[in-house]
Amino acid sequence: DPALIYDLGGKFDKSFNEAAFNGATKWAEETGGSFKDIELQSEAQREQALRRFAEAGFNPVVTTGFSMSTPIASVAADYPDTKFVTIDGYVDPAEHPNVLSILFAEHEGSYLVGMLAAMASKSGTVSFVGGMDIPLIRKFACGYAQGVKAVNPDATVISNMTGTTPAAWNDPVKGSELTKAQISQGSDVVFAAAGGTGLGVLQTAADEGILSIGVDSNQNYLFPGKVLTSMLKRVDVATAEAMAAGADLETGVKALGLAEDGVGYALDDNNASLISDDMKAAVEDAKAKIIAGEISVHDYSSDDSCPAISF
Amino acid sequence: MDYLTLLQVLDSTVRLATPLLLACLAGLFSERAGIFDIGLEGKMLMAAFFSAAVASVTGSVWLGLLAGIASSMVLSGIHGLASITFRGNQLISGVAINFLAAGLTVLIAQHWFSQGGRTPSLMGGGRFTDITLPFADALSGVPILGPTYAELISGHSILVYVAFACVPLTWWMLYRTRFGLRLRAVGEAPEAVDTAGVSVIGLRYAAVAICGLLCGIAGAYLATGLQAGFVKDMTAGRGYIALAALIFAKWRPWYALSACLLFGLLQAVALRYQNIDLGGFIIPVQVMDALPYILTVVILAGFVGKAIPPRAGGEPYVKER
Amino acid sequence: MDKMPAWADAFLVPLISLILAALLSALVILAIGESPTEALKLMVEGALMRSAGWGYTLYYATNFIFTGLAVSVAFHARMFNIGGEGQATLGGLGVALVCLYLPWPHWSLALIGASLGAAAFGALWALIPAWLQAKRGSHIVITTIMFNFIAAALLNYVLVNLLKPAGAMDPASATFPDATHLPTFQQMFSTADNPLFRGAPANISFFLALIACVAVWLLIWRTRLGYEIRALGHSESAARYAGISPVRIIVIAMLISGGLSGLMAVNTTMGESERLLMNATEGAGFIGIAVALMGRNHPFGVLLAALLFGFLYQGGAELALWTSIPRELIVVIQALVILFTGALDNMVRMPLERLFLLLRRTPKGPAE
Amino acid sequence: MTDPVPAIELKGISKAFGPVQANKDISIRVMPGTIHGIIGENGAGKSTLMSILYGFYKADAGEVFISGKKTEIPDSQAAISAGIGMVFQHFKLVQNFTVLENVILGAEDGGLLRPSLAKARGTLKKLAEEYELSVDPDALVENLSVGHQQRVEILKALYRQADILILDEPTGVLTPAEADHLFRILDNLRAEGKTIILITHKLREIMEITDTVSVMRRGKMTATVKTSETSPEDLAELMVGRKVLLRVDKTPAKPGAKLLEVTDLHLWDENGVERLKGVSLDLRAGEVLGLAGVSGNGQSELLEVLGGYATATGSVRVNGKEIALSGRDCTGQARRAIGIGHVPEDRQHEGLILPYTAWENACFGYHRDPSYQSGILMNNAAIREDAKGKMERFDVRPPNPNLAARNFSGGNQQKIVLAREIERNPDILLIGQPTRGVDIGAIEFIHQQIIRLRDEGKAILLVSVELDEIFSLSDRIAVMFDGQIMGVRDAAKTDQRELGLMMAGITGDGTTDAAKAAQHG
Ligand SMILES: Nc1ncnc2c1ncn2[C@@H]1O[C@H](COP(=O)(O)OP(=O)(O)OP(=O)(O)O)[C@@H](O)[C@H]1O
Ligand SMILES: Nc1ncnc2c1ncn2[C@@H]1O[C@H](COP(=O)(O)OP(=O)(O)OP(=O)(O)O)[C@@H](O)[C@H]1O
Ligand SMILES: [Mg+2]
Ligand SMILES: [Mg+2]
Repeated sequence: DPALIYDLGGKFDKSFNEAAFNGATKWAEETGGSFKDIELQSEAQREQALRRFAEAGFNPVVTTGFSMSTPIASVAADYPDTKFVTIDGYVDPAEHPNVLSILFAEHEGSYLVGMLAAMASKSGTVSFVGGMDIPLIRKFACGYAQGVKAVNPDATVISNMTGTTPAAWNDPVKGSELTKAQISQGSDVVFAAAGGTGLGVLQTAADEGILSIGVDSNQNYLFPGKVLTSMLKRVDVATAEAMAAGADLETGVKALGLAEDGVGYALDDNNASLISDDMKAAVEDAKAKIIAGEISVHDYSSDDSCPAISF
Repeated sequence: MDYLTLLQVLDSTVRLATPLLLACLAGLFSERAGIFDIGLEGKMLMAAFFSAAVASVTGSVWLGLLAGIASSMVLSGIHGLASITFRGNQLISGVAINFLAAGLTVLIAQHWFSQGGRTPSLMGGGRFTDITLPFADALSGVPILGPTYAELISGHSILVYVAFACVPLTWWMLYRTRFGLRLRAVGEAPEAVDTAGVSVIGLRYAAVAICGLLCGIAGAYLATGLQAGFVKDMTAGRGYIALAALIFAKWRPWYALSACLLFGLLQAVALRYQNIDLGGFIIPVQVMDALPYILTVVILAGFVGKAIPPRAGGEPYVKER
Repeated sequence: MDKMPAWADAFLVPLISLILAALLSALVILAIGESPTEALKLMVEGALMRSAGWGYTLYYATNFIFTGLAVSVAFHARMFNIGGEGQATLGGLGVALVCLYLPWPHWSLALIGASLGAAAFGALWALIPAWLQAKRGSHIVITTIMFNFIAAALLNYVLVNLLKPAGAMDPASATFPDATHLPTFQQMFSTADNPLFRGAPANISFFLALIACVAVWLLIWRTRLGYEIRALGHSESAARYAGISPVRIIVIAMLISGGLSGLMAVNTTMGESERLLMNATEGAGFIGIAVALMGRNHPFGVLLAALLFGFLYQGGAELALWTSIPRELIVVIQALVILFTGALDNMVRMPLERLFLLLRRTPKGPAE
Repeated sequence: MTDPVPAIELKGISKAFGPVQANKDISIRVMPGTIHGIIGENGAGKSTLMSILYGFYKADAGEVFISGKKTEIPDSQAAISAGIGMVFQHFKLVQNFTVLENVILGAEDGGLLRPSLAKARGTLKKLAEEYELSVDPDALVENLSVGHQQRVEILKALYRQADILILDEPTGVLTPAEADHLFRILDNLRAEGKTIILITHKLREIMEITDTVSVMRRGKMTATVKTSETSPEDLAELMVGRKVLLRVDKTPAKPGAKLLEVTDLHLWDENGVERLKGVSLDLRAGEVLGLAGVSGNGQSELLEVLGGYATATGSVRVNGKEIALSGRDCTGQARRAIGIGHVPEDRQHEGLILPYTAWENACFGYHRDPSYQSGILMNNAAIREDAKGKMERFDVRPPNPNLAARNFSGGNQQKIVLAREIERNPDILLIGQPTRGVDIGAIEFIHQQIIRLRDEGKAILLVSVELDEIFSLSDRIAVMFDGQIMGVRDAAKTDQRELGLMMAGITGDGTTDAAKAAQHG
């Protein structure tokens, strides 16, 4: 059986970890299989959980969050028969042949929702609330800003990070205050890439009557008609696929972008009224161009810089 | 910074100061009666959870508030039992209560809602909505005063007004009523109260109960006013900041108001601005985060006037050894 | 005469308190629809029935020994050091700086260097509250709490702005050089055909902790300094009469206490993660309070209590691993243990005292 | 007269604090309109008995009758309603409240303070006039002198319309003049028909003012007698259970060289109040210099300065050599090193560490002595051995060095301290209140030890609030008042009256100006 280890944010963060859970659940329902999962409690537990699952014969062991890459690197060699998956993390495949690193092209998905934000905005000011200030989140912000500027070069993009520690993933109060601040600066669409903190952002946006954009999972349902869209990061798909592959999982490094349907934007009944056909057409067009390589979206983490926004 | 931004910052100062103020006044009642309470954090957290949980199940924020208060008062009761009846160490009891709340809230939340220690998001009647005071819209056109009234004074949830009203109320109770006289006396010299024929235990339990009540409101405000639901550890150290504010305020109600507003302002500024650039000199956000604590240490060091706690504070009242 | 024999106070009271806490914990487990016996079985199996389980139990215990000793040394001078968390955090910084910026030929030298660094940084972080307490009478409980928060902010700043390698996501330092890696129990005790402690983080610093126990015991009960620390703790006025300087003793006791807390980082930062993490202490500073309380501030008691809490931690991790009981159950159990052994101990002691009085009276007739 | 109903009658009161039986089957009757004295050694259970009557403690057994009616007194509230007021040995006042607030506390007239305060102000004024009990109602209690604080306590009782007033050792903290004033008040109250119970250690006071007196020993009531039909000697015997010498036999002193010269000592406390205002005195080998005075007039501070744990300005010479009065070298350790022993006034808070064992206490202060060390560790075996010898020689009971100090009675605790200090053979011995809290039997022993030391040629500075003790031990007597030495007298050539006046700040020539007197002296 496969096993799944959630990062400290917890299984039900309504976004990243929950996506992995949903993917695993879907896999289990479809195949009738079962999986083991655990929410981490402490740093020392990271390795412990990996080892316990490997020893108990779970295969593959799927983990979420970049923080798991270091523990996996130190554990993997001890369990050569077990396949480890690190979603969002990177482990050198040359050194550890039994590890699959799954990375997402978050900047591409963010670019699309950035376009939607710019098109939905009336004020010409949109904003971004990030969780912990790390390159990964800047990658979201950078892609988003590029998308906004692509639609409206004069648009203002306000960006705020919640904090510099993992606590920033779970501080809805701060998310809410940041959103209020952004609203006062004119923003009328806010994109939250902040784990649990994002719930405070979406909530406040709904309360204050502006649009918001969810992240990772489809969060449109949280405030129907008030969430413009969600930047999908198909952690669920990646998880389900890894689980389906079972012990035969192909290892190495996998980058999932628009082309692989690894990222995208959410469109459902909840936001149908918010996204006009024109908007949809524009976004689909851009998507095709990105896949085709006609538009290149700058990846912040490639050189720690962003042309569209400064941090 | 233009005036509107300033108003916004002050506006969020008010919101962020509210839970601090309620918790600070809660601590004030308790410590004035001689019961130290570092469990403000835990009580708030417990109340935050139960208010959100009950509000989400019943759809009534008022029932939620009651549940929050009740749960906080249960913890107060435990603290009272430990520190009044069984003359235990008040600090340890407080530490235990903080742990208990941190664990139980998530445990119960998970058991009830299976959402990883969260409550479902609160909708409609499950939350305290902002109240628009009379004429707020009409007056908003008036320069300076209008926006101040409409943005800063109007448009908060009822609990914010309750918290601010608690300040004069606390002052009046403490200094103008029999109960206040006895309460202050029991924190200074419980044996004087005892020999004057007043029950030390009764007074202290009353103080601890009021503390629970106010912490309950504070927690409910966090989960159903400031936020729409409970997430784990959502008090995020506010109980300790309230404690810091209490020392800052030298255990006096009006000073407590200013201290909490100050700390609220610090939080509001830290929230809004990451690193603050003072003409080339950058104050990192971590300094803003730590500032309330640093200020408290400075106060405690007596560099800004000495904070003398109630004399009998922290000591159980023991007649027979 | 005392109301109760010393052994009863030292063993019976904590034991009964512990049983009460356990019973209540069982009720909590029942209330969330799980079986307490099953849970206990899982915990025992996961923590004590495998060598790797022991490896974790002892790893956690090592932390708790250090913080427990720290609390108890301060407590002998009647100070309540709640700042273990912050002191250990700073201790971690000390370890990291020593390991990252000094070239070490061998782990044994690195261990000495890192221990000194950890103890020095931890002690330094205790110095200001100590000095404020001694000189200005600022309540050490409040100042150490404040210093916990300040330490977190400071480490946050240092990690994010100074130590974090470029491009890294985690607020963590770079991994320490190989020469500073401490031998783990696995390396020390495994043989080719009998692998023991596989993957467990327990490492040589456990023995450092044992040495610390003995050293603290000697310090408190066999040296002049310990004599003076205890004297001050029992009576400041008497200490002053005897020519013992309260300022000096308060500062020294807190330095030792802070140093012990700091030493915990050798285990977590150098022994386990081999890099400096944001939240490496994970509440061990607070657990130290419970450990010291349960251990009655005696190093031997601290050792036993630390083992118990190590078991709880590891057992709890196993629970979370194999059942749907959330990890917070352990937090609740901790809370109950602290509550019953620390704050509600009189609830047990008072009836016991009465019992002992009765026992004493009945055979001998009325006391004279 | 037919049998009148007693104002108070206690029947079979028993009370245990853990293993300590503080009161054992005590019965007592007090007639209305009388002053009833209670005497007894320290720890005899006097305070406990009165606290039971006042509802502060709950008796384990026994009954209380007030004016013939059986009354349950579960708490002080009940006692107050039964018309009982009590002035405790240790005042029960809220220091940072005003007098007025203290008086109304617990006796307010309603939920709001304002009317109560106004009413109390009026009542207080009336009471003050009636009983010569004036205090500023708006003063903070912490700023009042002890005498005035006591008045507040009495006013508290009267404000609650107490008919029965219990005073627990009220004169311990008063000057003779203040004590006289208090007794006048008590006389007035008795004349009004109030019933008063007075606890005191001073047989003189008993003889002077009470109508009847009860003696307590070890928790039991040993006798109740009419004051007019007894004598101090009889009472002392009843207290201890055997005949006691109230005076010590001693030969005249043979003073030698000046060992200690104190000149112009000044000391300010942490609140900036000057507690020593230019104290000068000297002390010779082979003499006992008694330092008399009401407590709180600087004697304690003087001892602390000489003992090395308070800093001061001025000059102190020991054997002609100047010693440090502040800084690094001003410590108890340094003083001990130059041969100054010190039996502190408060053995429980200074002289001993109560939870420490007797052997640990027997080296307290000398614990850095090389003979107690082995390497970097302390040589506990040697210390224990040493302690055992000391305890035997000083007849400490039980002579078990492993027992915690708190488990010894007060007298034996004092013996441990004395043994420790005397056996060190100091040149100068500072002794504060050597027999406070010690039974009369042990007092004899302690006094003999002090005289023996004097006869060996040591210099002894004795501080005591008991004039009797000062008289029986001292060769010369210095009196302190308000931080100054009022004068030094030859013990043989002065009397209680003269010293009493000096203790109140009045010198022989009639001046009340202390500063002026200091210049003379
Ligand atoms: N609080 C207490 N706890 C335990 N035992 C006590 C306590 N107080 C007194 N005792 C015991 O009672 C016995 C008599 O002590 P007691 O206090 O009556 O002596 P004392 O001579 O009156 O001294 P003091 O006046 O200083 O109290 C002692 O042997 C002591 O063991
Ligand atoms: N609160 C208490 N807890 C425990 N023991 C007590 C308490 N109060 C008094 N005792 C003990 O009870 C005994 C009687 O004490 P009590 O204070 O009544 O004596 P006393 O006659 O008033 O002595 P003193 O002359 O010193 O005032 C003593 O052994 C004392 O140690
Ligand atoms: Mg006594
Ligand atoms: Mg008494």
